[in-house]
Amino acid sequence: MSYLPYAVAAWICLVGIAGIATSKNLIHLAICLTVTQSSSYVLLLSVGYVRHGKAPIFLGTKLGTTAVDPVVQALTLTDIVVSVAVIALILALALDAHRLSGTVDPDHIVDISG
Amino acid sequence: MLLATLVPLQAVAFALVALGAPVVVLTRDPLRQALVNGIYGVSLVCLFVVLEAPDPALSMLAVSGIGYPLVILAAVARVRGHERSKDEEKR
Amino acid sequence: MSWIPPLLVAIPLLTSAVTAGLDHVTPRPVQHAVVIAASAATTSLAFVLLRHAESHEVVHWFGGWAPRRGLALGIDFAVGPLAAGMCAVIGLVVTLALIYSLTFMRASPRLFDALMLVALGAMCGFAMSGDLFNLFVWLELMGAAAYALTGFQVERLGPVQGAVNFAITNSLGGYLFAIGIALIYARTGSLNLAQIGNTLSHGPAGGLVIVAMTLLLCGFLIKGAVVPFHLWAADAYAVAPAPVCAVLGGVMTDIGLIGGARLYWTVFDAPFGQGHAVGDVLLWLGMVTAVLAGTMAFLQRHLKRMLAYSVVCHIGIMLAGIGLLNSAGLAGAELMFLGHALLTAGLFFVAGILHADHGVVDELHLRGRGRGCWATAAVWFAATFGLVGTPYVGIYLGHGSIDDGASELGRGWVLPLLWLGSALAGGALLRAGARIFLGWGDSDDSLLGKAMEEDPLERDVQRPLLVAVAVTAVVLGLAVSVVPGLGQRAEYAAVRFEDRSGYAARVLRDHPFAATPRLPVAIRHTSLESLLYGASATILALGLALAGLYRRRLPRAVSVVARRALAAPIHLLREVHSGVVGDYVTWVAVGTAFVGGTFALLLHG
Amino acid sequence: MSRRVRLLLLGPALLGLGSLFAWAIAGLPAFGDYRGPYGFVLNRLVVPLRHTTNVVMGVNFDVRGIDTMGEEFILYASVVGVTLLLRDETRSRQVERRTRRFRSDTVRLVGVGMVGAGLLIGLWLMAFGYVSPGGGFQGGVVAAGAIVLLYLVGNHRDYRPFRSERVLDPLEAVGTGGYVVVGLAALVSGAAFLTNLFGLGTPGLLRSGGSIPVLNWASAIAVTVAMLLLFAEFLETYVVPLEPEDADS
Repeated sequence: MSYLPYAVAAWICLVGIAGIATSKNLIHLAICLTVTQSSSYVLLLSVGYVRHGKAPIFLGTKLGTTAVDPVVQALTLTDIVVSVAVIALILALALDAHRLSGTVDPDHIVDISG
Repeated sequence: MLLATLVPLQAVAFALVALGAPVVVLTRDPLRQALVNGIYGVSLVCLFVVLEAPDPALSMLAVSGIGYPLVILAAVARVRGHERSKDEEKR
Repeated sequence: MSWIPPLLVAIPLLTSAVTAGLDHVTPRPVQHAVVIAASAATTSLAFVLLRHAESHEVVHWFGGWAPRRGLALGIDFAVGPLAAGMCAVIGLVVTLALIYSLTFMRASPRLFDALMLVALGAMCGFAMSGDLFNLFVWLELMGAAAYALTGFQVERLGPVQGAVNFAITNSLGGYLFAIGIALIYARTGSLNLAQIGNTLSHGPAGGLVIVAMTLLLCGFLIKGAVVPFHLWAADAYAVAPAPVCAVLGGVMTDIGLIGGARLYWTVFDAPFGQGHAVGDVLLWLGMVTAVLAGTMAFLQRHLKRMLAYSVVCHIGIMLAGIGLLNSAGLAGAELMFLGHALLTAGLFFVAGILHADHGVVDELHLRGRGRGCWATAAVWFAATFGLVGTPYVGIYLGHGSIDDGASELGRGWVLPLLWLGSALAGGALLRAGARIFLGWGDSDDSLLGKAMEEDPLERDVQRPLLVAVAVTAVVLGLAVSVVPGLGQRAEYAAVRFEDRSGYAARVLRDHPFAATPRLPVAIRHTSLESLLYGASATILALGLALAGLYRRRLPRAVSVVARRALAAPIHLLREVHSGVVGDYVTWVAVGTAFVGGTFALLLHG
Repeated sequence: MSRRVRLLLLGPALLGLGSLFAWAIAGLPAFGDYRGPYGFVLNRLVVPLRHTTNVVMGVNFDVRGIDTMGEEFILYASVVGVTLLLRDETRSRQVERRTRRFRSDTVRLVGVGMVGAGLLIGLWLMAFGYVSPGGGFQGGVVAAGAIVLLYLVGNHRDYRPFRSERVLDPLEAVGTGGYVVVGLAALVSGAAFLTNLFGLGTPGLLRSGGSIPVLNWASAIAVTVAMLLLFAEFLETYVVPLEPEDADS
């Protein structure tokens, strides 16, 4: 039995969270966020993989050939679009933070607390 | 056996991705990180291909080759630009 | 009537796209009219849907992909009375906020309306969806709209900080949720909630399901701002413009909780419904949230930040109601949601009026400056009493129902803590009201921390309109406890919501609906216990407010002891709410690990 | 909270999360042993029922079409949000910085060639997405990237129509709104929202899949325009000082 692929996904997720939590630059942080999100693609696609399965595109292959799960691929596509949307928003916020406070260090853009 | 059912190619792709993630996170300079992130993106693309997922692979390729770099580089450039113009003002 | 559910999403989204597209050619008044009309139409359709959902399960399979032999293929919106009621309230609050912003946000960029409509459509979709991944899509959509709405007043750092913290913690929550989806999909091979529940009802649950549940629930609890995931909420709601706060604080936070309840009752009741472990974890989280956020509310001087903590406090009470896992508890959470959404929106509207009048929303700076504004003062105090749970006003009925649920379960000890939380938050709001509108109390108080700078707002607002909107929201919110028949209908909705196998049969196999019982049209009675608790919470809130106002006149011995006992914990609390996103992300990790560990200990073996 | 305290909390938390993940993984079917059923049922149904040979796109634009509608709107909301967030930034930089650009003819020629190639690839991905790998999103990103390249290698005038909000905003509405309109059309005709109403055509050809191509094109337009707006917003009036000539000016 092989669990390596799932372990890779979990590893990426943890590494990403560690990166976000310790980041000193919002741009760096946004990229770490996409790394964290990439763990969900890896997990989804690994889950839907079938041994000796072909891609779920039946152009030139007969219907009924063993193919991998198409749903996880559709979900991954949506997930990737989400990641672009989120990174754009966070980078825009980072630029605003920089304009207003002269820094992109999330530890130093604190205006309110307590 | 951990690797018994993995086709060697898949094992390599998974290993590359697993190595790539910490490198991206540990690269603290955003400009270099953007580059490293691009390479990480390509390793994800390879992984998707060996997992028989051409559509997500294309999508990832488009995003990590065009989408991410353009916004990240623009953001980095603007932040640096601000800093530079501020320096000029000081002078 | 199954054509209504998709419209609740399609109307606001299409209108949003069209207004943004024609932005350069439409005159502003036309644009506003169209946007408000779309929002009002969505609200009215939601009310029509509510009528039908009472006697049917309104199921809409997108693309006509109905299940085949009990196997779900497409995505469904499955609407019972609870989901329809949620949509109606969401629509109402958004419509009120849009009317309010007609004059309040006059200088705002034009795309503001478009984003509000996106948020409306996303929230309606989230309330109705019966598909796990579809829930994620709506969650991300409402997030994307909300981050920008929070941070778009980009003249000051505060809004940017709030939006950054909001965006990063909530995105992370979304990703945890996505991992949970992948795990569940691996186990069950399905994304439809009803079908996942059916699959999980056979066979052992195991670690996979427990961890998946942890990730999915934590994803929603982050959106729902439950301790320790609540930290972003205070930063975000303190800085967003008042009408945005009304929508985010009034309905968007609560919706995360309802999502969690839906997940439990369609999916995880199947493997874990035998014991009460899941419910107990939620119950404890709820209690801690209520008391902690109540305390934090009392320590604020910035009105909107105070309101943000008050929102979190009530979220805790609602979560406790959900965690009781019985129909009375859930019905209580529903009724509280109704009252809380409208009253909180009303209070944010008043805060906005004060901001427009005086340029600040700081309690101490505003001391005595609200004298003579009787309408706003009345709205503020009425809404506050409604939120404390004074007998037969506002959230009282909901709180009473939660009380019944707790007693039914033999967990009567929950009640004092929950009432303490609402008394603390209410006491803070009363204190602020008395200081601002009556000029009572000292003009300085070191307990409340330092002032936050605020942008003065443009002054030429049409005040009557703002007041009218606030009055409408608060009157509707106060009435929740005395509308005849509402309590019984909420209870009926809860019973249907918690009937997992019935829901699955109706969704997947199109089973006919059992006849609806005839529901009485009378005010629901609450127990004597609730009446006493409600009354004492009101008295406690008044006492706390007075103590806060005249802290210096307390007997010396009392104040010294209080300072010794409380100074350290208060300092610690303030330290934790640091405003730094790295800390918040750490707390997300800690919280998720803690919740998961607790589930593992309680459910395994 | 100091960084040290944060790290002290983070370490055990990640350890806990890691053990949770490990516990979950132990319950997963081994890699390659997945047994469905959802995806495999769709693998058998989508081609005969919808005549789209690319099942992933069939899932995206038909079976789970409402997800993709949400996805288009996430991108749309992000674009609107970024426009709102950066409006001050751009307002304060109305004065366009003049920088020298690539003047060498060969560089420009290569650039123009790349622009053309990128556009062609993008269009190809869009057009054949539901037959072979590709689709509206991928094609849209590539096409938008190619157009931005035009901005980098060409001069501003070539690029101007592609960043004018007066042109792009209505197009974005056509894309995202068009998706909803296709869904509503089905609803009006009495079927469920987003029901596939058009003729299904022959599998493997461009005229296949009924409303799938329509939705595919709608999302292709939406994505291309959204990406252009995003890039424009980030690059707007501020010329990226990456050119070496600019460094010493």
